[in-house]
Amino acid sequence: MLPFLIRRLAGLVFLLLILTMLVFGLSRALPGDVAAMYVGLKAKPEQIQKARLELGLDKPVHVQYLRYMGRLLKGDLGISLRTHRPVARDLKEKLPLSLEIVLLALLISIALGLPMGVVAAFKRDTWIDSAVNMIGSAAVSLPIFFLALLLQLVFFNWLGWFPLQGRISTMMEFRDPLPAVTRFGLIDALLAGDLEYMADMAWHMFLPVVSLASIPLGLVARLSRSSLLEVMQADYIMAARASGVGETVLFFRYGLRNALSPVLSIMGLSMALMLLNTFYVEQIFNYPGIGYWALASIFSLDYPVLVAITLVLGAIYVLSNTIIDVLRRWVDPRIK
Amino acid sequence: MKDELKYKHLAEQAAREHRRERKIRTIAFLKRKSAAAALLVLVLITLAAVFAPLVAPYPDQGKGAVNLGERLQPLSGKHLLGTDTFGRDILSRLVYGARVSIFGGLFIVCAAALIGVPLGLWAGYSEGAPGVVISRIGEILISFPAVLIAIAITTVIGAGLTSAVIALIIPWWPWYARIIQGEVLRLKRMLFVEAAQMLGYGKSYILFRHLLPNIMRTVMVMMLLDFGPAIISIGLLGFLGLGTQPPNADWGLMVWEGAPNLMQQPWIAISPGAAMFILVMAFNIFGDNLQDYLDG
Amino acid sequence: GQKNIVYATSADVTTWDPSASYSTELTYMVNIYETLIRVNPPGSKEPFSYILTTGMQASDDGLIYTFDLRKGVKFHDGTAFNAEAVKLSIERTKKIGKGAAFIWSDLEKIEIINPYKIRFIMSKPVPLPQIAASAYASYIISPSVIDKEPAWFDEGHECGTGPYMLKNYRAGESWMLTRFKDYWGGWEKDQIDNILVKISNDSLVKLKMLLSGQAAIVNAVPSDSYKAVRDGKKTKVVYGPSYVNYIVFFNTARPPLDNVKVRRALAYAFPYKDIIKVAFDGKATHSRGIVPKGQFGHDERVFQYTFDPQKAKALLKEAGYGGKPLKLVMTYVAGNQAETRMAPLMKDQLKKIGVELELKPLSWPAQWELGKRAEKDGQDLFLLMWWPTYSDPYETLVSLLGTEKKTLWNFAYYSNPEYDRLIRKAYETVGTDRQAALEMYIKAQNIIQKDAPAVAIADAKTAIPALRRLEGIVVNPAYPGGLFFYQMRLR
Amino acid sequence: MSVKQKEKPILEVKDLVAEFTTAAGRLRILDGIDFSLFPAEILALVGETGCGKSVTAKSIMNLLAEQVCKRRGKVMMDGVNLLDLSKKQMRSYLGRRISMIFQNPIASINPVFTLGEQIRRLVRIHMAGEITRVKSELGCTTAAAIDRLAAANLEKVGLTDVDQLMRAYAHQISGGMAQRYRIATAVLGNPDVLIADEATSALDVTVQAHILRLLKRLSAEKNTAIIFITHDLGIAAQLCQQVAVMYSGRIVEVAPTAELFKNPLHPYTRGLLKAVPQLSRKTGLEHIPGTIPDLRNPPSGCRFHPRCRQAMERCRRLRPPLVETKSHQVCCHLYDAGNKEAAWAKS
Amino acid sequence: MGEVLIRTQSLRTWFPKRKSLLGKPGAWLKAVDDVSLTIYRGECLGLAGESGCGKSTLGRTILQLVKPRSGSVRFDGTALRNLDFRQLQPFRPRMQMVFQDPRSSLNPKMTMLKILAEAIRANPDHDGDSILDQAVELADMVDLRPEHLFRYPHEFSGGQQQRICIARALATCPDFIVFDESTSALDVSVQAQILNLIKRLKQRLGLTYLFISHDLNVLAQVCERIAVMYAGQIVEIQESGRLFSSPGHPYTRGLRDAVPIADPEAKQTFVSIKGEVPSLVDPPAGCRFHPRCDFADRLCATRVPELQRLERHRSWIRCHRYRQLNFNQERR
Ligand SMILES: Nc1ncnc2c1ncn2[C@@H]1O[C@H](COP(=O)(O)OP(=O)(O)OP(=O)(O)O)[C@@H](O)[C@H]1O
Ligand SMILES: Nc1ncnc2c1ncn2[C@@H]1O[C@H](COP(=O)(O)OP(=O)(O)OP(=O)(O)O)[C@@H](O)[C@H]1O
Ligand SMILES: [Mg+2]
Ligand SMILES: [Mg+2]
Repeated sequence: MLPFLIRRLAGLVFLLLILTMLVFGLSRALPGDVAAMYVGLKAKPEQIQKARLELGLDKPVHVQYLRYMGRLLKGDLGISLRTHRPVARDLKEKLPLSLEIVLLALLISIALGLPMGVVAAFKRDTWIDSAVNMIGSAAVSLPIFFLALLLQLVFFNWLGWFPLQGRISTMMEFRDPLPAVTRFGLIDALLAGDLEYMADMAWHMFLPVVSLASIPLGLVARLSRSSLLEVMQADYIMAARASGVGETVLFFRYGLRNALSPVLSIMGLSMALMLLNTFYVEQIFNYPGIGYWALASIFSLDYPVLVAITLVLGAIYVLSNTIIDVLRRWVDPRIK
Repeated sequence: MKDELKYKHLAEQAAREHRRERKIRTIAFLKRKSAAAALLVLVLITLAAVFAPLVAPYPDQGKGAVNLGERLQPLSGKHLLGTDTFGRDILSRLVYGARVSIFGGLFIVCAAALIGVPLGLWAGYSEGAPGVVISRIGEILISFPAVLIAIAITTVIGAGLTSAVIALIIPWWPWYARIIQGEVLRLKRMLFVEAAQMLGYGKSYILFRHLLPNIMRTVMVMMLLDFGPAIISIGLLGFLGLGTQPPNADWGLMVWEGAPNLMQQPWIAISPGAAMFILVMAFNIFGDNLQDYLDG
Repeated sequence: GQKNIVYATSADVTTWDPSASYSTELTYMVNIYETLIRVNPPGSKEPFSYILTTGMQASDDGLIYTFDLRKGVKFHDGTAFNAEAVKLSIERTKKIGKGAAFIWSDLEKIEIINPYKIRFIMSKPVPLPQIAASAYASYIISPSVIDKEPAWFDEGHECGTGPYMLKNYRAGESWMLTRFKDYWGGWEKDQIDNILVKISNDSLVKLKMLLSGQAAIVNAVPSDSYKAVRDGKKTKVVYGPSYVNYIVFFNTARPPLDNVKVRRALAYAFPYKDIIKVAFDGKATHSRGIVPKGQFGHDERVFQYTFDPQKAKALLKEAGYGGKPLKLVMTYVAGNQAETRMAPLMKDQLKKIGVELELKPLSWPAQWELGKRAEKDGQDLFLLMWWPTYSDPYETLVSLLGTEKKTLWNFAYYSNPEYDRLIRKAYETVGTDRQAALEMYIKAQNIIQKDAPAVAIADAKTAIPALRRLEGIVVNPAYPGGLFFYQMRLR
Repeated sequence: MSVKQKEKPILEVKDLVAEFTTAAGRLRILDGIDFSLFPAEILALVGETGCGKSVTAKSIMNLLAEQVCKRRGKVMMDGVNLLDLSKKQMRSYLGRRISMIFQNPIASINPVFTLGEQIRRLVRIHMAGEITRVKSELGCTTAAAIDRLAAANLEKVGLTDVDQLMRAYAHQISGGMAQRYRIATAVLGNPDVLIADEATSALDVTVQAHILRLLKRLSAEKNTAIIFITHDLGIAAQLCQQVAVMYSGRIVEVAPTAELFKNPLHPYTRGLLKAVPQLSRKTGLEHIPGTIPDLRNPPSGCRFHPRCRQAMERCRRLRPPLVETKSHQVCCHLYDAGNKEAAWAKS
Repeated sequence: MGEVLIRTQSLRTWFPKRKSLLGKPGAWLKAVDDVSLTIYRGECLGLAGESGCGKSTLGRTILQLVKPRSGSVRFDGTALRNLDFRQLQPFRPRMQMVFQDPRSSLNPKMTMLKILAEAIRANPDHDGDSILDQAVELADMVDLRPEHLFRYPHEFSGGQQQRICIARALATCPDFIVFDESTSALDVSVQAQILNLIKRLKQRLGLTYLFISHDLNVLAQVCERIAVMYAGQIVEIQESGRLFSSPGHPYTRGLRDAVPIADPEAKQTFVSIKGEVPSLVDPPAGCRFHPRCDFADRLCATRVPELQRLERHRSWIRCHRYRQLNFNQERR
C-alpha cells in the first residue's frame, strides 16, 4: 500500500508540475496583457509599464515561471488581477464552499443511487427495474444548467419551498459570521452549536446539491445495477448458493461487495465532473464557491486565479482518484 | 474456372446468409420499444436539422433575422413555441440549433475517436515508452478543465463553434486512447496475434488487420454513448458564450439567452433545454440498447 | 429596530485602496470616503456641493485654488480631519500613480495655509473643481493609514470620513456597509443602518431577489423585465441621467473602413430607435456626438446621424461597394446585456444595406487586447461602453480619439492633429472661459462626426430597480454606479 | 441398479426435462433424464461437451432461475420433489443434504472475502449444533468455536497451515488447495449427495490424483454419494462404481463400471471407449464420425442416429425407449425386444 | 531419420518479475532454465510436465516468439537467436505452432478463407493466383469442406476450429510444428479425430513435431520420444514406450502413476507426488524435485544434477540417483 501511495503522490507532483507549466505558459503566451489587466480599466501606458516591472513581467518566461514556482512552494499563488487579493487566501475561503456541496452531492448520489441500482438488480425485469433505468437515463441526460434553471423555476418560483440563491439567508448575513474552524459551513455551524444557521445553510445548499448530484446519481444507479447483475452470474455466487447460503446474504453481502469496485471508479470521475459543473451551478444559484469564482475569472482572464484553480482541480482529480483506488483495493483485494 | 464460379457462388451464398441473419437480429433489436422510440426521435431530429430550411417555419429567423414586431410572444398557432426577445420564432431557432448539437456532437465524437483510437492502438501495442507517454498526456489533458481550454482557444482564434469543438476534443480523445489501450492489451494476449506473428507479419500489419477490426465494436458503442455528453458539453460552452456565436442558434446559447426571461417568458429557455434533454436521452437509450444487443 | 437593506449587484470590488480605485467599487467608495467637493446632478441649482470643504476660491488665471475645510469631521478611527490629511491623501494618490491618478498630473503642489485652509497650485488652468470632485483618485484618507500598502486595504480595511464603514468583507461574495455613528452630517430617522452588499452576476437572480423582497435595491434586472418592475406594486425603477454611452469605433486603418463614405454609410444604417427600444427598454437617448447627454460639452449643435438606409446604400455605392456584400467583424463584450442586444439588431440592419456583419463577443480583456493590436488584423467595428472619469469632456475626447502612439483606447486608430490641438486648447481654457471651451469642444466633435472614425449609438440612462419603500435614491451621473445610501430613507 | 436393488436410492431423477428460453428460441437441453443414486455410491456422468451434464447437476440442485430454464420431471429426495421447492425451502437441502463443487475452484470462491470469512459463515449456517457442543465442551466464545470448527473442517480435507489459509484470498492459493477448500465447504453440512462437476479437469494430474483420493475417502467414511461429472473415462474407471453415459440431453447407458468398460452396449459408448487414448494401447484411436447435434434443431428420433453406424430406419423416427438388461440400462433401438439378438450379434 | 532439425543449447528464458522503482527487474521468473534438447527431422517429440513448468515457454522460445536470455536455438543449422525481425522472416513460415485454445487463435472478424489466405501469403514462394485453390486443398487436408471457407470462426465447433488452426499451420508448408496442448480442450471423441489427423499429416508431409501436453496418454499415442519437464528444466527424455514401462526419473514415475487409466481392472490407488509445484522465481537448490522426491538424499538437496546421456541413444536423464533407483518393474 505504501509504495502505491508514494507512487501516486509522485504522480501527483509530476502532474501538478506539468499543469503549472502548461497553464503558466498559456497565460503568458495567450494574448491578454497581464500587466494591463492588473492595472485595470482605463489604465495609462506608463501605469501598465510600472505594473509590468512590479509583476516581473519584463523577465524571460522561464525566470517568471521559476519565481512563480518558488512562491508556490511557500503557498503563495500570486495576486488576482481583478481583485488584487492574494489568490491563496480567496482559494482557502471558496474551495471549502464548493467541496462541501460537491461532497454532499457525491454522498447523496451514492446514498440514493446505490440502493436504487441494487433494488433494480434485485427486482430485475419488474417495473421497479425499468423505473430505475428510466430515472438513471434521465438523470444523466439532463444538461446541468437546464436542470438548475428548472429547479429554480419549480422550487422557488412555483412552489416557493427552497431559496433562490446564495449560501445563507440575508437575515443571517446581518449577524456576525461564524468562526471559521473547518471552513465547511455546516460543520462550523455545528461546532458553534448554531443549529438555526446550519439549517439555513442546508436549506440553501439543497437545490445546488441536487443539480450537481443528478449525473452521478444516474451513473451510480445504472452502473451498480449492471455490475451487480453481472456479479450475480459469477461462479462463486452459484457455488455459495449451492452450499446453502441464503439469497439475501448472497445478494447484499457477497454480491454487493464484488459489484462495488466499478461503482467506486465512477465516483472518482463524478467528483471531477461535479467540480467542473460547479462552474454552472454556482453561477446559476449565485453560490460563492470556486466555480463561481472561476467563471468570473474566466471572463476577466484573471490568469493567476485560473492557474490556481486548474492546479487545485488537477490535484483534487488525482487525489480523489487515489482515494478511490485505495478504497477499491480495500473492497477488492485482487487489484494489484 | 468452373470451380472458381462455384466458390464465388458459395461466397455469395454465405454473404447472403450473413445479411439475412443480421437483418433478423436488427429487426429483433428494433422490436424493443425503447430502442425504436429512441431511434425515431433521433431520426426526426436529424432530419429536421438536415432539412432545417424546409422544416423551420421562419428560416431566416432561425438564422438570426430579428422581427421586432412580435417580441416575446407566447406559444400560439403562429409561433408554436413562441418568440424570443428579438421576436424570433423559437421553433425555427430550435431546428437550426439542432444542427449545432447534432453535427457538433458528431464532429467531437468522430474527431476524438480519430485521434484517440490510433494513439490508443499505438500505446497499447508498443507498451513501454509510448504507452506511458500517451497515457500521461491523456491524464494531464483530462484533468484540465475544458472551459479553460476553451478560453485559451477563444483568445487565440475567437469564440465560435469551432473553438468550442476543438476545446472539447482536446480533453475528450484521451478517453478513447485509454479504453482502446486497455482493449489492445487484452486482445494482444489473444492467440491469433501470436499466430500472425508466427507467420512473419509485422507490427503494423497485425495492428491494422487484426486488432483494429476487433476494437471497432467497442469504438462504435463508445461513440454512440458519448454523443449525449458531447452535445451537453457543447451546450455548456454555448451557455457560457464560448460556443456558437449569436445570432446563430445553439440550444445551450438559447437557454442562456432565455434565462433572464425565465420568469415572464419561461418558454424561451425551456424549449431548447428540453430539446437537448430529449435528444441526449434518445442517444443514451439507443446506445444502451445497442450495447445490450451487441453484447447479448 | 434597525433599518437594514440588501443591495444585490454585479459591481464587484477590484481594490479597496481609495488611491488606486478606478472601477466598480465606486458604488461603495462614495459611501466610505468623501471628496472635498461633489458635482451635483445636472439640473441642480449649484454645480457643486461642498462636502469636506465649506468654500472655494479660484485665482483669475485658473492656476490657484484655495479651499476652506470643514471643521469637526472625524475619520472612522476617530482621527480628526484637517489640511494635512488632504495633502497627504492627494500626494499618496499621486505617488502611487495607480488608477485615475493621472487626473492630478497638472497639479504642481499643495500648500497648507492653516489646518483648515489649503491651496492647490496648478501648472495649467485645468478644471480643478471637477478633478477634486472626481469619482476616482480624489478621496481623503486618514493620515493614520496613509502609509498602508494597497494589500492592507484589499483585505477589507478602510478609514474614510464617509457615513458608512466596511464590515465583514468576503471578496467577490458579500460585505456590509454599516453606519458610522460620528458622521459629521449627523443621522436622521429612517436612514439606513446596514447595507448588505451581495455580489451577483445574474440579472435574473437579482430580479427574483427584488420581487421577493429579499433585496431592496439591485443594480440591474433583465432588460425585458424593467416594465414589470416599474409597474410592480412594491417595486419601482428609479431613472436618472448617466454619462455612460455606447460607441462604435470604425477601424480607419484598413479597408474598407478607411473610406469615410463607408463609415458614414454604416453610421446611417444603425437602427438607433430599435436599439433604444430593445436594448435599453426605451430608456436611453439617441447620442449626439461622443460626449454624453447632460455632460458639459454635449450640445444640440453637434451633428447627429439618424437611421437612413437609403442614404447608407447610396453612400456605399458611391464608395464603390455597391455590388458584392461587404464582410465586417464587430467585437463587443460577451457579458454586457445592452451590447448583446444591440449587436444582432445592428447585424440585421446592416444586412439590408449589403453588409455582412460578423459578431464576435469576447471577454473584455480579450476585446481590449485585440483592439490594441487590431490595426492590421483585428476587428472592423469595436463596440465600447464608455463613461468619463470626471465631469469634463476632455478625457473622453482625448482618450478615445486623440492621436495615440500606442493604441490604448483609440480603437479607430484615428489621428487628426487639428482635433488634438483643438481639444487640448479647450481643456486649458475651460478653467477660465467655459463658453469658449464649449465652442471648441463642439467644433472638435463636429470634426469627428464628419470624419466618422466613431459614432456614438446611445446615451444610456441609469435605471435603478428598487423597492418602493426605499426612497431618496438619487442618481448622479458624475459618479457612475455610485449610490449615496446616506440620502436614502427606508419607510 | 440391479446390484443394489435392495437398498433405497438416496436420489432419484425421473424424466427430467429442461428447456432454455433463449433468443434463438426454446432449446430442449435435457430430454428426459433418468437415474438413481444410492448411498455411498460414486456415479460417473460422462459425455461430450454441451450434452447437458452441468445442466443436469444444476437442475438437481435447483440452481437455475425459473425465467431462463423451465424444468419438468422429478428429482426425488426423501420422497420430496426438489423441483417443486421454492428457493427458501431449498435452503434446508442445499449444503445439508446435497452439495456441489465446480470445475474452476478459484473462480468459485468469492474473491473479495478471505477464505476464513466464507467458511465461517457456512459453519454458522450448517453446524449450529456443533457450535453449541464445542462451546460447552471448551467453554469458549461462539466466535472461537466457529473458528475451531472451520479449522477442523479444513484439516479434514488435508489442508495444512490452516490459520494462514483462513486469512488468504482466493487468488493467493493454488488450484489444488482451492479445490480442497471447496470440498471442505461443500461437505461441511454432511450432505448425503455431492455433485462434482468436472471437479478435477482444471487441475494437474498429480493434484487431480490427490483430489480423487480425497473424494474416495470421503465417500467411504461419510457414506456420501457422489455424482462425478467428467470427460475423462480414466477417472470414471478408477473412481466410480457406476457410470452413466450421456448424449445430447439423454442418458444413453448406465451400468456398473466394470460391466460398462467390458461390455458397452450403446453404440455411442462403444465409440467413446475406442476413442480414449491409453498408454497400453498401441493400436490407433478410433473416433466417432460427425459432430454433436445442434440443439436448435436436434435430430429426430434417436439424437445419436446421424453419427451411428448401426442406425436403422426406426432410429430416425422413434425416440428409443429405456431398456434394462441384466446389468445395464440402455437407451437404444438395438435392444428393443425384437432387436436384441441382432444387436448381440453385431457387437 | 537421424538428421537434426532443431537443437537447443542451455536455453534460458527468464521473465522479469515485478519491476523495482528504477524499472530494473527485481527478480526473474525462470520459466525455461538450462534446456538442451535435440529434435530430429521427421520425429515427434512429446513434452510433458505439470502446469506452469515452462512447456509453452520452451515451445515459444524455440519458435523465437520470445527471445531467450541465453543459450542458443539452431534450426536446420542456423542459429536463430541473434536474428532480427527481417532476418527471421524467411524462417517464420518453416516453423508453425498450434495452440490449445482454438477460439482465441482465430480472429473472430475473419472468415476461414481469409485466415488461410493470410497464412498462404506469408510463405514467400507461394503461388499468387491460386490462393483459393490452395485454401480448398488445405481445407480438404483437415477434413473440412470448401463451403466452410466462407464462415466465421464462431460458426464452427471447437474441433473444427482446431482443424482450421492446423490448416493455417500447414498453409506455409512448414518443416516443423509445435502443438501446444492442441487437443486438451477437446472432447475425447473429437480429440481422437484430431490426433489421428495430426498423425496422418505427419506421415503424409514428412513433418517434425514438438507435441506439448500434460496428458501422457495422448503423448503415448503420437510421440516417438517424450521429454519430461519439471520447474523449467528437462528431467528426462525417453523413448515413449520405455518412459512408461521403466521411467528413469522419480518425477516421471509419479506423473505416470497419477494418470487415471480407462480400465477398471487396473485398480489405481491415486498415490501421487506429494507437495506442490515449486516457485519458478527461486526454485529449490540442488535438484529442483528433491523436496517432493521420496528418494532424495543429501546430495540431491545441494548439487544440481546434470542432464546425462543414457546408454541408449537419444535418451537423457537429470537425476543423481537414477542408477540406484530402478523403476524397471511394470506399473503397479
Ligand atoms: N443459461 C443458459 N442459457 C442457454 N443455454 C444454456 C445455458 N446453460 C447451458 N446452456 C446450453 O445447454 C447445453 C448443455 O450445457 P451444459 O453446461 O450442461 O453442458 P456440459 O455437458 O456440462 O458441457 P461441458 O462438458 O462443456 O461442461 C449447452 O449447449 C449450453 O449451450
Ligand atoms: N510473457 C510472460 N511474462 C511473464 N511470465 C510468463 C510469461 N509467459 C509465461 N510466464 C510464466 O512462466 C511460467 C511458465 O509458463 P508456461 O506457459 O510456459 O507454462 P506451461 O508449462 O505451458 O503451463 P500450462 O500447462 O499451464 O500451459 C508460468 O509461471 C507463467 O506464469
Ligand atoms: Mg459442464
Ligand atoms: Mg502452456
